[in-house]
Amino acid sequence: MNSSPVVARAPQQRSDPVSDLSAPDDLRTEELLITLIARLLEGCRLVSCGASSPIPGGGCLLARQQSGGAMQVNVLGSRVNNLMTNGGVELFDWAAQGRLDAFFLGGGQIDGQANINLVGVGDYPQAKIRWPGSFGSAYLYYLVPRVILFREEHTRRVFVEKVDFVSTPGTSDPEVYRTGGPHALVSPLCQMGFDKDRKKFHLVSVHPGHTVEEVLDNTGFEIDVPDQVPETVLPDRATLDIIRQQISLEIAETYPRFAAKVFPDAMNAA
Amino acid sequence: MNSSPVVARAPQQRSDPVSDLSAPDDLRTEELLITLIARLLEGCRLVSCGASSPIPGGGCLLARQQSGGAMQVNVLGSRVNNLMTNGGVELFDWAAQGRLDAFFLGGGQIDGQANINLVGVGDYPQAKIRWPGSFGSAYLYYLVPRVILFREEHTRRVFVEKVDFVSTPGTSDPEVYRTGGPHALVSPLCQMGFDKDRKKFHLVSVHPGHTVEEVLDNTGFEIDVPDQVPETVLPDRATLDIIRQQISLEIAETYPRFAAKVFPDAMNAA
Amino acid sequence: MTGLVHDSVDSLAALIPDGAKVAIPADYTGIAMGLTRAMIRRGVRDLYLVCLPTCGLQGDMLIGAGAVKTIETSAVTLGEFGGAPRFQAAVGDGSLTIKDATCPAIHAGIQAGQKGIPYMPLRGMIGSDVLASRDDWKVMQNPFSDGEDPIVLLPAIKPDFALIHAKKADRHGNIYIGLRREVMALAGASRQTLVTVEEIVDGNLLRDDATATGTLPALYVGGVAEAKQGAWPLAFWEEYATDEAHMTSYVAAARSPEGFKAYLDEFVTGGGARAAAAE
Amino acid sequence: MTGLVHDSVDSLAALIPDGAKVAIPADYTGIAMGLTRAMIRRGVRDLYLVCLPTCGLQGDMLIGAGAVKTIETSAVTLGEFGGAPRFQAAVGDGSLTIKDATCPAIHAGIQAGQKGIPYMPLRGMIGSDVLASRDDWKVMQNPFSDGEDPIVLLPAIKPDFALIHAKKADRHGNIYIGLRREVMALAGASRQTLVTVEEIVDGNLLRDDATATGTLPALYVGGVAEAKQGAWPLAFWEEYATDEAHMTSYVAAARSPEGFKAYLDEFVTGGGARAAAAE
Repeated sequence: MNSSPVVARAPQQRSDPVSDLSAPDDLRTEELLITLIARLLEGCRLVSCGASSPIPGGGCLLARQQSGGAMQVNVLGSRVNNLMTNGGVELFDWAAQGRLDAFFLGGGQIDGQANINLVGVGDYPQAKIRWPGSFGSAYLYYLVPRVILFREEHTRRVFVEKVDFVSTPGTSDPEVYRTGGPHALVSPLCQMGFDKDRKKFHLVSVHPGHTVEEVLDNTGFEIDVPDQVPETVLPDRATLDIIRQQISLEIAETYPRFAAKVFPDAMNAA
Repeated sequence: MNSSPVVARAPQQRSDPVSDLSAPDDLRTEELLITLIARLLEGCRLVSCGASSPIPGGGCLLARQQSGGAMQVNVLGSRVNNLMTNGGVELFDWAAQGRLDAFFLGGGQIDGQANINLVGVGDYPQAKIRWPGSFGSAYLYYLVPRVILFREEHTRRVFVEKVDFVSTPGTSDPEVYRTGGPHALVSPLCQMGFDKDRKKFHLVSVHPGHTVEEVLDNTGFEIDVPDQVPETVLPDRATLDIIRQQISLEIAETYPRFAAKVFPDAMNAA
Repeated sequence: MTGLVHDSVDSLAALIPDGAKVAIPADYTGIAMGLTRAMIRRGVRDLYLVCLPTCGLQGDMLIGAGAVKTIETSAVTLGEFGGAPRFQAAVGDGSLTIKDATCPAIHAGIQAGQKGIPYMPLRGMIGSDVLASRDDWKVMQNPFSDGEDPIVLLPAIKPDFALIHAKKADRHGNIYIGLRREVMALAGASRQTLVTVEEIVDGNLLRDDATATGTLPALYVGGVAEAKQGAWPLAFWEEYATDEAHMTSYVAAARSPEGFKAYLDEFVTGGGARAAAAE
Repeated sequence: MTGLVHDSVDSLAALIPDGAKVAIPADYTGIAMGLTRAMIRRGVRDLYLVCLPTCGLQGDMLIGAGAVKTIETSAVTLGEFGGAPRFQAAVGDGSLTIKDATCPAIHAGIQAGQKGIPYMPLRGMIGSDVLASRDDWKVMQNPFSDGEDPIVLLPAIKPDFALIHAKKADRHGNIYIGLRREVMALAGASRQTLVTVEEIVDGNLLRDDATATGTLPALYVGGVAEAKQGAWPLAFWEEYATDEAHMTSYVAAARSPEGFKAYLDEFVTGGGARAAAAE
């Protein structure tokens, strides 16, 4: 199923995506983020999202739809899109086997060296603010080639100069076995890439309606900014239709509240 | 089910078991060996026999019957008496967990220090005679408290002074982690025990119809022989009835050829 | 096995002594909440709680009730209901010892327990503060590598008890765990597994291939009790959903020690109608 | 996954290059004998054969056909039909390199492969000639022990291919393995798993809980082909029994190289009616 039954894909429309949108507020941020994530997953054979990840989940499902059957997607918490039959450890075994091509990590704090903190603010262990914990980050970040950093909040509170606790480091010394790491950072403002040799993020594109200055103002660490920063390419009409008419229903199985909020029309129709 | 529905158990008959047998040839060697093995398993919570082990399997099933529900039995190759739902490794995991109380090992050669050879005769690896291989012996012998050595052939070819290849050693140096080892040796001639400090077998009893001299003549290693060697206590009538009427059918599921040979009456009746 | 079936969750809870090392699974596996309430009723103390690999309401309630001395976990969270309030408070005031981990490290420790090996090597973790905070983990050179190749070694985790909720058990003590295969490792590593089930059924789950494939054999089980809706207020497999209203009220109550105590009075220890109805 | 279903076992066999490291399970797991005959027809050479943890007819035939350079196994046996004649002959004349092991050591090596860790420690083996004969295994002090405590370290086994026969597959490439859980480890450790099945079915085995619990997901699978009676002449699960007459005739034939060659001509390579009928 490489095309939607409703509207055929029309790649040539990509060059002028905005013209496909009937109105500026037609595109929701969640839909844009799902689109960006799907693009970052292109060429993957097996991807998984973690718990509490509706937007990454949507991105995975869209990427699968666009892969023409070449990509397999595991949505943690889904029954329909579950590929795990060997218990909770299987996801981690995939990673070490080299089978898991992409995963997603968030973080209470992410710093300029792509270090991630999921544990808390203040002195460890008696943190001032204590978050749930590191989950699988201190492992998957090392072993999954494309780890996509994703937060729905782009502020200096999240993107800090230096994390208070390194749940998992962005880079490692050469003697450390590491086949994976940060591949991109996606936020409601922009998309960044990461240069592991320079240990530094760089701006890839800024979403329409936002500016480089806004990104820099809200980022607590230094990033490389090219002379020309492209505007993020929006999803074309066909992609948006697929998201709304198909991915919306698929993600609703695991995230009904999210789907009801973001895709009220699709949910009401279903 | 601590008693047979056909004949109630009568422990007091044990003191004079032979009188319960209608004729000397009424008791088959296989039945005696099953009885001996079951006695050696008394008090175990979980036991298993290995592949190609009809007599140990019968002994396990009899021991379970006599345990009144306290013993669980895994018969490798059986569907009805299978307790493994985690693949072939589970038996070995039980052993290391300390859950497996007894197991059985044979051997092309067994020597006076209870070393076992399942690999071959002559120089390794180009053996003159090559047997299948060591199976799980080089592990289970270390971890299962009651390993019962069992062979249906009692000759100097089997019971040698020194094995040609140590598939698994009878004893280990004190620094080696070892919670298990040889508990008894059962053959068609006799039952032996093993003293791990002296690294030596001793005669426990000789089966009726056989002599200490016969045992020594057919054993290639030196054994300790007490002044008085008891005659092996035969199964009482009730036990024999259970073996013939119940255990025979249970073991036939996995070993139909064995059952047909040893329990033709029960098989014909079933 | 005979004698594994208990009449009540309180009878199961009585098996767990103070100071026990108790392993609990993540919410998706099936959480024995009824048994957890019974443990709080009995007043169990000083538990070493191992979460495979995370926990939620179960851990928060045990911590709030003062039952936990040490917790080893990769996360404590109430998911979409937010952070775990009693956990956060206990970490903040230093009354709880926390051993932060990462999910696959706890899986590996439990698998080492299951395999009866003293430790298991695992990739990742090097350079993280998770590793830096764990003086019970070691980093050693991989002896099979020619070059420099450090790897983390995780000691086996061997709990006294694993606590799970499952769909059904037979009277022999065999437990249907279905797709929740992590229970096999948890049970293998633990001295015994205490289980609550939605239903106790006739027959033998091991005899039928269709059920045997998803069955934890009784040989791992220390006791089982029927507890209908035994994961309430949490979701259980595809069987029932989270009681969202209850969870919301829990989160509100558990923000303060007083609110949490009132919650326990009402739903766990009070002996009132609602506490009784909970089991 | 699309495109995993092949038309024939010969098409599957074509995926296996000379020199591949190929893992095969013990007879109780389900042996892809049809695929094995196709491999012999194609003339595969220099295989490194890993048996989890033992093998029988499959290994003996591959060895007899000259397809195996090295075998790593805990045993090769035809069970109640006796020793494996071509294996014994190849060991005796030195044409086969044998790496003798013990069952749980091969399981541990495969599990290390499955977990993507470089090695796994395991108890036992110390003082045995099995260990003494393996220069690829190491003995190291347990770093978590205060006293002297040597333990064997087994390197991960990572086969290129695992070959199994199973009951059914769906068209997505999901495989029903039921109680044969060792397949999960074997498939996880191997780059890809090639599967023959009694039947290819409609639908998706992962969608229904009753089948999902015993299903190897397609993500491990490199190819699947229908092969009815695909384990013949071996028994397969509870589905069918060993062809005892055939096994007896095999053992008689395989005692000599000439007899074995005549057997291959008749049942595998000859292209005659009986060879064709075998697939």
